[in-house]
Amino acid sequence: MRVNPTLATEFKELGAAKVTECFNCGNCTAICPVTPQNNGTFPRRLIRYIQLGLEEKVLNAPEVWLCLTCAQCTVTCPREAYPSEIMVAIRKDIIESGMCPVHMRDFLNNLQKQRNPWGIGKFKRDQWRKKADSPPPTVKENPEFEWLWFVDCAHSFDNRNIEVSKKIARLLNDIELNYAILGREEGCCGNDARKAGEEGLFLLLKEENEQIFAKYGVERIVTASPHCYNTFKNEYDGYDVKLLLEIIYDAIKSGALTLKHPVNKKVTYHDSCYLGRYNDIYELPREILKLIPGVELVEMPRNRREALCCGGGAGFVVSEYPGEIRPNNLRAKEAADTGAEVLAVACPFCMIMLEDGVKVQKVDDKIVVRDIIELVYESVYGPEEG
Amino acid sequence: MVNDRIGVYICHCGGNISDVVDVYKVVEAVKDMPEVAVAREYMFMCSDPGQKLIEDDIKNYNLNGVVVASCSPHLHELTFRGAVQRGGLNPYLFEQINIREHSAWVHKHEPEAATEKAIRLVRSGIAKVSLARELSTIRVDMEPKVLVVGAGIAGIRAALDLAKADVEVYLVEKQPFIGGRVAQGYGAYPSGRMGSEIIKELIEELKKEESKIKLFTNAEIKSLGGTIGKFHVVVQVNPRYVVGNCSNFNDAIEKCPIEVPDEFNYGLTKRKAIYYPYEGAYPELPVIDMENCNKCGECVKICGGAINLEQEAETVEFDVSTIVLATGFNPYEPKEGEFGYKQFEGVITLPVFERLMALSNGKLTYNGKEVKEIAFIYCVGSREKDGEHEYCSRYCCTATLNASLAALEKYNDLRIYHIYRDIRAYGKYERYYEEAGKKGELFLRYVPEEPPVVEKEGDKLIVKVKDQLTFGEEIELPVDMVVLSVGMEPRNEDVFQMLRVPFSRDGFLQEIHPKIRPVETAIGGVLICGTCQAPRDTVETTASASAVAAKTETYTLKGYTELEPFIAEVDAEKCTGCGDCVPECPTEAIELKEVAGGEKKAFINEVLCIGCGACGGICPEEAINLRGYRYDQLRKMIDAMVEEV
Amino acid sequence: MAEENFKPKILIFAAEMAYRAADMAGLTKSEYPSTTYIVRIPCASLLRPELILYAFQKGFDGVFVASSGPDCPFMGEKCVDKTAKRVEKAYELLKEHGIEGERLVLSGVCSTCVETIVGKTEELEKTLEELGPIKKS
Amino acid sequence: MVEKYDALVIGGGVAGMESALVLADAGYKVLLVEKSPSIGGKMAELSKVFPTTDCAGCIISPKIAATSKHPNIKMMTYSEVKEIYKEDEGKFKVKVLKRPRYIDEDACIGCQRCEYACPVLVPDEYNYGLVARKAAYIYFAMASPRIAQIDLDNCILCGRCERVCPTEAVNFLQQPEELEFEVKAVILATGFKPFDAALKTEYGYGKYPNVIHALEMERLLAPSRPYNAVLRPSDGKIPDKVAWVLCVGSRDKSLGNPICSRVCCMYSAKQAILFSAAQLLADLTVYYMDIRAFGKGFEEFYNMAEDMGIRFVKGKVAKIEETENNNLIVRVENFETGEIEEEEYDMVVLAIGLLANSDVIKVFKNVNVELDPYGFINQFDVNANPVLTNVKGVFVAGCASGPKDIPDSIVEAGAAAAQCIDYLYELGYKISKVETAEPEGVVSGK
Repeated sequence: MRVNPTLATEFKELGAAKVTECFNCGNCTAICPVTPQNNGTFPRRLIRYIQLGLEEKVLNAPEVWLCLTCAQCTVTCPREAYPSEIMVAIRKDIIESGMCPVHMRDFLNNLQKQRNPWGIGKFKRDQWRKKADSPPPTVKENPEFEWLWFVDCAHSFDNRNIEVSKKIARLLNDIELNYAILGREEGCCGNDARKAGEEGLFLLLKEENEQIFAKYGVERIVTASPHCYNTFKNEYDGYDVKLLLEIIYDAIKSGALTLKHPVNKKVTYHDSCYLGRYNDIYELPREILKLIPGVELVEMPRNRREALCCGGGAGFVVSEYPGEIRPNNLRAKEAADTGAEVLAVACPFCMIMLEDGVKVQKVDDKIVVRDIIELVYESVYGPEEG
Repeated sequence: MVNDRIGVYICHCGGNISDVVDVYKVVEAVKDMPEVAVAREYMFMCSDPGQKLIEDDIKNYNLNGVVVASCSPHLHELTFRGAVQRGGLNPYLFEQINIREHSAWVHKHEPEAATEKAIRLVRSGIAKVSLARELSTIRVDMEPKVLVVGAGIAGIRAALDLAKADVEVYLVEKQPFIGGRVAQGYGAYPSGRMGSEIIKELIEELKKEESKIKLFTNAEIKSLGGTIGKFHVVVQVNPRYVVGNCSNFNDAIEKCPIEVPDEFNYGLTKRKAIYYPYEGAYPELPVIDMENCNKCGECVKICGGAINLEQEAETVEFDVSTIVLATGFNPYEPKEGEFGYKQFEGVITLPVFERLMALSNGKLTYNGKEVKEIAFIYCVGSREKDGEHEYCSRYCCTATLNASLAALEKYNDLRIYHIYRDIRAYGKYERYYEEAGKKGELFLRYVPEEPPVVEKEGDKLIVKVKDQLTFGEEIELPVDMVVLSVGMEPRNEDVFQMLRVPFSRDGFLQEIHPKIRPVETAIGGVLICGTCQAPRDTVETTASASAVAAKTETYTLKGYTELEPFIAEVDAEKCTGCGDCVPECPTEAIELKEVAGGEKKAFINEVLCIGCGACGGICPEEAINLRGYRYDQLRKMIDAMVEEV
Repeated sequence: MAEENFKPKILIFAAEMAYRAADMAGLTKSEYPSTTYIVRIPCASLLRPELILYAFQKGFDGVFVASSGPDCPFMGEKCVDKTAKRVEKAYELLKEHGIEGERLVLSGVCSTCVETIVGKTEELEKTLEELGPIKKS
Repeated sequence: MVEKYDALVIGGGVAGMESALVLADAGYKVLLVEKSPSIGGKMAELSKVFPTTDCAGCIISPKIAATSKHPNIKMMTYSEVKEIYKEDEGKFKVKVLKRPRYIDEDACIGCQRCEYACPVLVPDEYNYGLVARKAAYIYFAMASPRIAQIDLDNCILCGRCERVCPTEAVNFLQQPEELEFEVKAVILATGFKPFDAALKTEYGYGKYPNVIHALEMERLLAPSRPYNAVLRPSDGKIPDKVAWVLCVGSRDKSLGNPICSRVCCMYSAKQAILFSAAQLLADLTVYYMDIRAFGKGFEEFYNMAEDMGIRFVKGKVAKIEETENNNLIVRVENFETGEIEEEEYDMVVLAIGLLANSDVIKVFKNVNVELDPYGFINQFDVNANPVLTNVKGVFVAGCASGPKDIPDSIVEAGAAAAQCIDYLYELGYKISKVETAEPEGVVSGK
């Protein structure tokens, strides 16, 4: 096999900026939670093929679709070569060559057509608002808003997460945050389109969002989704981005929210990849949980930097995962094994994936999945309302 | 002669000893021994009053020996020797007996047994001192004069450091110019500065110390004799044929009709028979290479009196107190056919590549052809487990990375491959490895069982590697040039033989101990630094050169060195001249010499003897004794220990 | 064979590092048989086989040559070989004189090797207790 | 009257002692300041040293003795340099804080009676908490000065030490003392800081009892070790399957240290060899990225380790997991097989790296000693004169300027002494030969 070093240069342009910095230590392969046991050299194998310029082998490697973009490899890579980003770059290359795998098509089509992963009609994006007792103001209702609450797809379309959205709205109203939502005009942040390799779609979504933000003069964005948070913070330019939990934490600290009702539960917290490994936010969710009276916080053996991914990133929240391993089921079991009654999450995708996992593992009689916001809400307003 | 007025002092050590050992009983048990003049116990012998007690007793009782039974001699031997000396007695007529660590503390549950043991130990001390003789340290004068062999970066650094501390240095270099391999190299890591620049700066410093550094270039050491403190050196200074200054040397060089391959550039260029190797070479006078000169006289026409084609070699003799060997290394010369070396055009070694870079501006060209793709093959002539060079040459990994990065910086669009075994860019040099990755240089790993193969295909060289990083697949690299990252080989210089310095297993010179005495050899007064000792880079080389200077200065600044008096002595009456002791000595301090009557006897060189006593142990006649540990003393100690209490 | 109350007398020739180890045994408050006597020597290669025999002839029941082993400050690893030769020769001498070879042991002892110096001495004491006292010549 | 010295050496490890000894032997007066209670440094903790496997104690103890007894060296232990002002070439004003030991140093004879009498047990830092020490204690057996100290943080003030002390050396009222000196030159020999193994969470140090770090292994292997064997912490069993994981906190940008620590490959091979020598049938594996056996005799040593049956596996260990019986599963991509290897071990040793320990630069009040990008003291003229710092009269030796093994540190310590001597000569502080009269202001060696 002859080498072709220009391939690495091409991949650098595709976003694998540090592909030649990889010194082939093998850490990424061995730390990857989904590396197939019998073909055990993913993702380094693909990185190596890029370095050598063996494009055929890169484009025909099904493993690249296994990557959850959980970034365990990236945060532990001794050379900071960002292996998970390299996987994304390979996906881009594959999709650009028109070879999008079947299982990813629905996800990407849905995004393309309806601007959400599930393909629900985009006009339904603001329907949840009508069900809310304390609905959020729209940008039209409150044109002088300071913060845009970017509600995100899951909190707009997924029923379980809509329960959370309603609570967020009440909390934000009660702390008198000057905010508004875009309503029907909201789009998708594009984080997972990008991670799935659809860079073109991502750029389209980004442009749309930027236009709409410009239209309403958006400068500051608050979002409850780590995926949106990550994209706005790291892939968009010029916005002041906050995580909803930061606003909530400040409100608790300033006394705007009072956690007066105890939540007497043993709780374990599942780190979201896009909060933790991507943005180094490990302690904030835990700090909030510790402030809730009655909560006993226990840790799963794999926590923080080492936490196992729920399996919902890069489109897998709707796409069929092509690997044998089911991370959400494993994680649900890990959570149940701690003896916790509540599995607290801080991400709407984790919510969907882990609720599923809890059911599949048949531990739903022992443990329930709840958003941290819901626990805060219960502590603020009492159990009957929570 | 027996010392029969010995003072014996038993220390309580504030209870540490006396809580277990009955010190009064010990005093009782020894005070009436025929050799003992006075025996006492005291609370703290090491205290000022304790020492004073000894000093006073020496005077009052006219003592001719002292035994102190207390803690370990490693703690207070020097203390008590001082007291004995202050009392007016030879400090070696003293023995410290350890009844704390060796009795009270290890037998604390058996006070009676511990006391009995203490008595026996004290008696053995008395026995030893009764036969002790006066000793004194051996003083060797050390004139501040040092010979430094080799004027590469190590020799220059050592010479400079010594000269700055007022040591007179004789710096002898075989080549007509100084600076060695660093001047020849390209950029030096980690400073990134040109080797020739670094040398130039050192030469400027050297010029300032001219009064103290006598530099001989084109010079060989003809003979070396003597021992530490006084080595006699004979140097032959070969003619340079350029004897004075001339402003037109450059014209003379131009006019010279002879052209030969320039060894400084590994034959990549030609030079004249009269030449400088490079801009700024030192000494500033050119040299005439008489092997190639046809004495046409063209240069003489231009420079006249500055050139003397009939100049003769000169001999210089001088004495020095120590010798510094800084003779450097040779780059490994690959065998014909080793990775295509001398088989295919375009296969060269790393040092040649560095010269090529120094000579190629704009484009990297070799034999008129532009070089765009280069493969570096590592560990050539190093890490051969069952081969000639088992050792790792240490500098080559970083030197290769450094050269490849320098090449990338100097020339556009180079494509670089590294075919390595382990990248040993140790310590902070890791950044070169990282940088190479950043720049897109590609690394392939081979195992020695399946080395890369170099083949020719059209105008390209093809390197085939079973790449361990690619799951053992064979990868083919089409390149224009293959650079062999060659290791360092030890040199074998005549001076090594003259001095009989030992070599280590790898063929480099052997230090006494890498940690305790890292720059000294088993031959007293002969020090080593730089790459004659082991493969090293410039940083480690200059550090070792300075360390050599420091070691030398510990002698020369004071003007003398003192050696322990515990050395071997030969009883000529008993010695039969069998010579068994000669090879037994680890420092070659014993020589058989003929004495009157034609008989041979062993002679000990007091300066070289380190006092191990191995010669005494092997002597069939008990003709050799170690001072301070004579066999009669040891036997009497044994007698004393077995005697009933 | 063993006699009542027999406490074997052991002579330790302690070279530089072994002597330090014996010091360290004291500092760490280790215990070993009290009828052991230490003679300090710089290097075990100094020992003449005859001197070892002499110790037995004078009444020592056992001799422990505690060399510095490869840590010898005088000659490093070369010490091991040289000392071994002396002790081998001593074994021959002992045999000639009808003294059991087990009474003589050799071991390299580094400066912090408390275990070695204590352990070997205890082992030798045990051996000697079984062999009984030496016959004085 | 401020005491004057020719040179101040900061750090009493192997490099600092060597620099001090060379200067003192040459006839200069040296002030040696060491933070910890004894000189000896990290080397005094080690078992045997590569590649000669000679015992660390055998090398360090004579050096400790020579340093403490040298008439030209004033040693201040348990003391810290607080301030240095460079007033001129050859003139540095130095403030040293001498911390109280609560023991009169001149009176203490090192008999350890206080130590035996003391009823308080605390983890012994010298042995990395593998065993306990008392609140009144001598730092370690070879310590010099051999002076006890009382750890007031743990002391219960029962007064037993005071009652048993034969020299009445115990003094609970002792105060910290600040002393001033004037020196002509300064050598920085402050060594390194070991990487905190707990920061690499994937390896479970501090969480899994049988994951230990290399300095702990050194203590377990040392002839003066706390137990008589290498025992695994969870159950005290002798492990027979042990793995060494290299590059823990070295060559790892994700842990903040991109550079290589130079010694870990070799000390791991050495530990494996020592372990194997005691337990011939043990199953030992070393996981590495590159084996960096670069020094004199190192490659041969590595070959010997391989020949002894120690398995060297190329592959960066990604994580370690614990089984129910406290065994450990090491997960790595094995480059020989191209597969992921999950191997179970009784014990795992983390080869922790050497980090910069350069706080000393803060004591320079009116000059700036520069650091390199990795936080080590910058070598100002690295190729031609590697022991110079950017400040004239301030020199650096040993690990203070970068990770280094013992032979390289010792050589550099000699070099620093040489440059220091040249500096003193340049300023006219020459050593006069002993025969001649002693000129004023110059110390001669006697």
